[in-house]
Amino acid sequence: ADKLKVGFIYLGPIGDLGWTYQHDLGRQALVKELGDKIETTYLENVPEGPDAERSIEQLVRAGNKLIFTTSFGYMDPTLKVAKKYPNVHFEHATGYKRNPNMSTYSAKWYQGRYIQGLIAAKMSKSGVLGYIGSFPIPEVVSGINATVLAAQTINPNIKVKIIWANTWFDPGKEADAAKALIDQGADVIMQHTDSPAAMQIASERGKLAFGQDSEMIKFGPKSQLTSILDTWGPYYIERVKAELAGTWKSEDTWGGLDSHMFAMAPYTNMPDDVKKMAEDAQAAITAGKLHPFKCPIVGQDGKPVECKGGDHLDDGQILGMNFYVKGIDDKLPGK
Amino acid sequence: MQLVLEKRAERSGAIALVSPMIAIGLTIVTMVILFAILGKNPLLALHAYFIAPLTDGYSLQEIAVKATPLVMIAIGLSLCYLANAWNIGAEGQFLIGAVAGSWIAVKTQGTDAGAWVLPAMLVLAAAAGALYALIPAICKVKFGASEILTSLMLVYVAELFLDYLVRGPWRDPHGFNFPTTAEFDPVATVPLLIEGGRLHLGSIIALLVVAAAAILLGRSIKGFEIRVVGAAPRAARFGGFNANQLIILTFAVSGALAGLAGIIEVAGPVGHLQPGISPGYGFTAIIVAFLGRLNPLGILIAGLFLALTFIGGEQAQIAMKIPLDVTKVFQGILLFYVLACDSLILYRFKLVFPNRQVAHGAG
Amino acid sequence: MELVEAIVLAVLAASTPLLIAATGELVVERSGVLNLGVEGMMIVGAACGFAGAWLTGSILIGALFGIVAGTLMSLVFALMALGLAVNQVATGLALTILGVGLSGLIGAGFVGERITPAVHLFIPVLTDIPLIGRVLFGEDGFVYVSITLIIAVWWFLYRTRAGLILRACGDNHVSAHALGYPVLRIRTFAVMFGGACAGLAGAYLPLAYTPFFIPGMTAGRGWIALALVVFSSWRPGRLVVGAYLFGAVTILQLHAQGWGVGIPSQFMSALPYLATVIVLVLLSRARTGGSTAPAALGTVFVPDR
Amino acid sequence: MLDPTPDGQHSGKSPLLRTIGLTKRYADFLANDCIDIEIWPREIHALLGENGAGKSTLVKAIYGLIQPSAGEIHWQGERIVLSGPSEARSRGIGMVFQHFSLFDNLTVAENVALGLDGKESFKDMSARLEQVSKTYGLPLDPRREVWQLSVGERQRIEIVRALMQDPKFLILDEPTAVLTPQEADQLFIVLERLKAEGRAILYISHKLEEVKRLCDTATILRGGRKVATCNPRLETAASLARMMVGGEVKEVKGASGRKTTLPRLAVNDLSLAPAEAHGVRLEHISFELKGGEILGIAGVAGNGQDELFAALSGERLSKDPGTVVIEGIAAGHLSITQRRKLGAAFVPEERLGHGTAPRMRLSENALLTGHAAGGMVHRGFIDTAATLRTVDRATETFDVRKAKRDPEAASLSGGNLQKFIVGREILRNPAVLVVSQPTWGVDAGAAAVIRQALLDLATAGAAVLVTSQDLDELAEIADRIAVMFHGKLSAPLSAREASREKLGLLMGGSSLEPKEVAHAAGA
Ligand SMILES: Nc1ncnc2c1ncn2[C@@H]1O[C@H](COP(=O)(O)OP(=O)(O)OP(=O)(O)O)[C@@H](O)[C@H]1O
Ligand SMILES: Nc1ncnc2c1ncn2[C@@H]1O[C@H](COP(=O)(O)OP(=O)(O)OP(=O)(O)O)[C@@H](O)[C@H]1O
Ligand SMILES: [Mg+2]
Ligand SMILES: [Mg+2]
Repeated sequence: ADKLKVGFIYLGPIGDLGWTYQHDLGRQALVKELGDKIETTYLENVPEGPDAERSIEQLVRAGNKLIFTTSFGYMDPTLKVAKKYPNVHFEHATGYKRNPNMSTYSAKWYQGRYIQGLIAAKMSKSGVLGYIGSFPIPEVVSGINATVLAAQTINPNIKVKIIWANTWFDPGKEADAAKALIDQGADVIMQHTDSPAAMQIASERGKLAFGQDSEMIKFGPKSQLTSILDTWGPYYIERVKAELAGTWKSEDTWGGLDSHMFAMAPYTNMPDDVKKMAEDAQAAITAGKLHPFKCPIVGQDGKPVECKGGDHLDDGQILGMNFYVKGIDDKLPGK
Repeated sequence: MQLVLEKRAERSGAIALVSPMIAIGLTIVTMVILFAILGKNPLLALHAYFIAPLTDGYSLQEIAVKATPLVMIAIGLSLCYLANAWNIGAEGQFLIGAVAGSWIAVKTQGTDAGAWVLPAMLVLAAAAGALYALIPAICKVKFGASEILTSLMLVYVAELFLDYLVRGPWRDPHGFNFPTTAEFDPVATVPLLIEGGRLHLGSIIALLVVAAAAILLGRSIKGFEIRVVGAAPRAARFGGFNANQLIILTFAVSGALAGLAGIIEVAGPVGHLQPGISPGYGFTAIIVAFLGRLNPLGILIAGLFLALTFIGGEQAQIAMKIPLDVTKVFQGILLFYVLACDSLILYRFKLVFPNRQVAHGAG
Repeated sequence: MELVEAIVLAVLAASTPLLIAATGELVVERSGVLNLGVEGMMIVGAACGFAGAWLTGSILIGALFGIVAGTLMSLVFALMALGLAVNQVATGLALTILGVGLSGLIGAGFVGERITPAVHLFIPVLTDIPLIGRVLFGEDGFVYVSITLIIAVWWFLYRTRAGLILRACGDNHVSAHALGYPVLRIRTFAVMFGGACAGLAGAYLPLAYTPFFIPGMTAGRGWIALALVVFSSWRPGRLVVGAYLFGAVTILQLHAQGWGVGIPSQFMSALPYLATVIVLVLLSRARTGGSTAPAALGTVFVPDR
Repeated sequence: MLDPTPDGQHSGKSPLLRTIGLTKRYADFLANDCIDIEIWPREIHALLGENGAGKSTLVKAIYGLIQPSAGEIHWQGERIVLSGPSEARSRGIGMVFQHFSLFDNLTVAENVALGLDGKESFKDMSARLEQVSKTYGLPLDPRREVWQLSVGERQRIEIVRALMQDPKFLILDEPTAVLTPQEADQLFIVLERLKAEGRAILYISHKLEEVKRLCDTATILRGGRKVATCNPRLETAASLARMMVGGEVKEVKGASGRKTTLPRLAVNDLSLAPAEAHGVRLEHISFELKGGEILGIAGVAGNGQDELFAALSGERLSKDPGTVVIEGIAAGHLSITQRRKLGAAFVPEERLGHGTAPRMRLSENALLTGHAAGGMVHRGFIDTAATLRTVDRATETFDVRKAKRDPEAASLSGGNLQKFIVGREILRNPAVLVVSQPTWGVDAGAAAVIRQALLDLATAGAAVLVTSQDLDELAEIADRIAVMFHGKLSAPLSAREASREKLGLLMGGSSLEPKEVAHAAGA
């Protein structure tokens, strides 16, 4: 029989060392596992604007039956094409709109951020963390909040300085931001931008840092504490298997540590007790015993946040998070 | 041996016609070599680039969709360039037009506003694009600040402004705080021409713009004014034409067209306002303008041709895994060849051997 | 006080690629040529510079690769704009488009690799002087090169005969030709020097700033370099001021965010660009009574033979 | 060292420079066709010919600036192939260009340094510059930038620069075209002295009287060929002119008894700051011009003639409308188009790039000025047929020769293009015509046509203002002549009393005796 054709739409170049790179690693894992049954195709550097719809449709017309669109901005184009081609299945990353033939998938990175917050508070001597944000979208904001909530459990007076780079990707600017944070007293750098520039600067300055998306230890062998690794491979394999078996259904997958949607890079450059604390926290979160957004949570305005999910915030609140928790003395952009 | 140029007494009409063909021919030869270096079958690659997209209605439609904003912006730019006003910031004007038009869409969202919405959006977008283009124009006319650089700097500013709006005040309240406005209402959407396709009214508007520009430049005194000011500024002043006014005017028109293209793109193929609504249309349109030799009909052809390379580039990527960067190299090389061949219209190329006084002409 | 030193260090580093690229373009424009392809030459310089350093393990060789790549790109420009008398604005734009594509192709094989970045100078006692030690004696080689380069260019333009001839070509190519100076050859050398500088400036990014290569990593710095040349009104001294001023605005807006100034970050990010526009306007306005731009800038010259 | 042979005796020795069959071909046009010329030491050799005869081309080839297509150059008896001007200079050939080869934004010293080969230090060169300029009575301030200098001073830089090379052979291409008669006399003294020092000079000029006075030999070119070599002292100006033109030069006939009517153009106390750093300030200019009258404005180039033209045409506006009055209407604030609508027409000095757009067709160039008057534009649209009709009429009336019906302006020869431009304006029947250098660079035949047209226009009742550097031309057609100097305009003299000497003094900036001025004003 013909091989199943699986298509991917990438936002950046596959060599961006970050987001797209990890998705492509996922695709490669898929090829390795099911290479004899499937054939993959990708389009890189597809802007999120008007071209996206065409690119997706091109993949459909090239015979792809399952198509992964790997950035938030592809949500509406994917939906449009999905409605037009009901017999093709679509998987859209990080969005919230679905269709009978369109699933969504994302990861609960805030869980990893929580662990990072614990480590950071333990490791910081100055009590000041530096945080490089890309854009103030909920994913990034929830990451900052998870970090701060965790850090406060170790050091209630922890400070976090936030610089918005307003780009996912400009190594020079990310490096400048990391320098500015370090110069302002931060000794642990966290980033939610994609290049290893910040890690590199931390390493140069003898400070500690966390990677993002991928393993960045190469850029900071003495600096990387851990990194949140996007590991899309298992999910891609699972979904393609379902497609091959004819059991593919539209689903909303928001996987955490338990479902291996992401992983933590090895805990390095820290004393054993900190490492143990991190591993324990990871185990607790994986087992569902620890929720990073456990109530009560007090917002920046001093008022408690409504607890819609029982003893923790519910998924909707996290997915749409647009407030800072108490203890961050900065203003959330757009508020 | 040395290459020297010799001015022709008069521009060569024959060469003006064949030079784009020569340029395309040379580009294809170069690309064949590049494909061979990359280890791809050149014939298949050329087929994917140039032939495959022309063989089905879907691709033809997509070519038109892609060419629409390019042609519309390039027409405006060509007016500027003909008048020797260097607007490099069409990308910014595109974005500001999109923002301004979207303002109406956002404000009327969910209300029972009627059919006036879309026309109002188009008008406002054009006006905003024009106003934004006027900033560098006025800086140039009043203070002599280089319009090339100011217009370019304003692109970055426009990008960040758009970003601020969709991440802040205009964010879709039901969109989980993602940086986009809500999907525009039907009254705020550019109608499609073919049910189920993507071809939209914008393409018709682009054609009208081309026709208007052709008439303006070919038949009207204003068009003549634009051409004289660019070709011989001092003669233009002698003719009673004011170069400064024309800088203002051409910048405003090109800004308006870019702004219009912006809102059409947002209210058409995209359907809502978000960052990244332009994959560099404003910059690609500069290539289109020069490829089309600053001539409206030429720009229409160049826009369609460049759109073809985008669609073809994608198909080559799918079918043969040819990296997207190849398409960019290809566009750069094409532009080089077109510019070089156009030099033949004004000059004869000669090879000269120093000390021996032997020479032979070419072209 | 340490913060001041740190900020100065960051500003120097951020300004260096701008200064190097702008120095090259200053010489190009002084000879009467407008090459808008700086961004394209820079990004190819970045890709080739990284490739060179990665393949050989030597930053120096990497820098040489960057220089050669930038020079080769500039030769394409020279062939078009000088040899074939093509409009310089269009040629420069085409060069940028080509450069972006080429750098992607060249760099594709090196993405994800890292190198050891250029080392910083260390002179035991001097570098340890508080406040100024690291600023003066603790930079990487590129910083010293950039400063040497601009001083050398100043000396060349105003103190040597060759510099005088180059300025003469930018002032009036017809006269220079009539006196027997090979205008096009001189301009070609100037363009090549500009290309070499742009290549070096591009190479600075992956060799010293962030020691890895990523497509598009120049992120518009070539355009800023062009703006700086206008800003400087073609004077080397003012170019230094302009480059460091721009670097300072870039860095200080990040610090302002870290201090929590509370202005939307997009506006902060837009600041350097707005500042450039405003400064361009103010400078152009202050320049009454004739322009200081080289009189022949950007005009086509086809000599009679 | 220099040849010690006494004056005029060169028998038995080889010439200093000799060309054999020198030919220069541009595309399919022969600018120089097999020219043989001999230059001997201690000789001032004139090179004569109409515009476009090939004089500049020949000397550029001798100076190594262009490569001849065929033929040989012999220098001191030896065949040479020059690689470029610097080789020519090193062999002892110096040149002063027809169009200055100076750099406006560099200093005098730097300009001079650029013309030398840089073997001495800048300091030594500067010292020598002061010494040379003193020796020859050509004062210069080495530190000033060229744009600040007058035309005469610029000419001096060119000459001093050439002299500093200590040339054996000096080429001067129309050096007196921009000098006052007095400045020219000063130059002749220098040239005589150079000759006495044993150097040879090749001297290009259109001023035949001065050639007769100065030169030992004359070579005459016509249409790229050498037609004669003669001793100019034994010829008359008319016989030299005949050789240049190849026939009699037509006399221009002014109709006698033209009627003077009301003033059609008046300028009242016009002052205008320079538009650019290098420009001239116009100061208190006043004159009145009646219908049927031709007013000539003489003066050395660069004394404000361009600025006056811009102010009259409306390319530059003045704040006070009353400064320029056209047909009784204050027009100082009106644009050039509005002034054209009042009946004014203008012909600028520069044909290509100012009077016409070089790369546009004649019909488009007809539209360039014709759009103001009506008939060519209807509701914003161009009537192409009407523009072509103008081209045809100008072609017929003024005998414009061209290869096809509607070619690009740049493809016409200078004289023919000038005829077209003048024709384009005269066909509109202007009430006022302002012409700048109407026959500059135009051959004698075409010049006669153009001058006749101006006279005819005045006869028909128009007011004509002619700016020219050619005093003979003004004497031929003008009723009154005023002189422009440093942005000021002298009181007009009637053509009868405007002797060369008087005009020369005015052109050099000296004012006439008060009683003479009063006398002139009373005329
Ligand atoms: N006093 C000055 N005034 C103006 N310009 C000067 C002055 N001194 C030096 N210069 C500039 O410096 C240039 C070179 O001067 P310098 O005396 O070094 O010449 P040089 O020794 O002949 O040069 P080279 O070393 O190249 O042979 C001059 O051409 C000029 O542009
Ligand atoms: N580069 C060129 N290409 C084509 N034709 C040229 C070129 N240079 C000169 N000519 C033509 O050669 C002819 C001779 O020109 P040249 O400048 O030698 O004349 P001239 O005798 O010096 O005239 P003038 O008295 O006006 O200075 C002219 O018809 C001119 O148009
Ligand atoms: Mg001449
Ligand atoms: Mg002449």
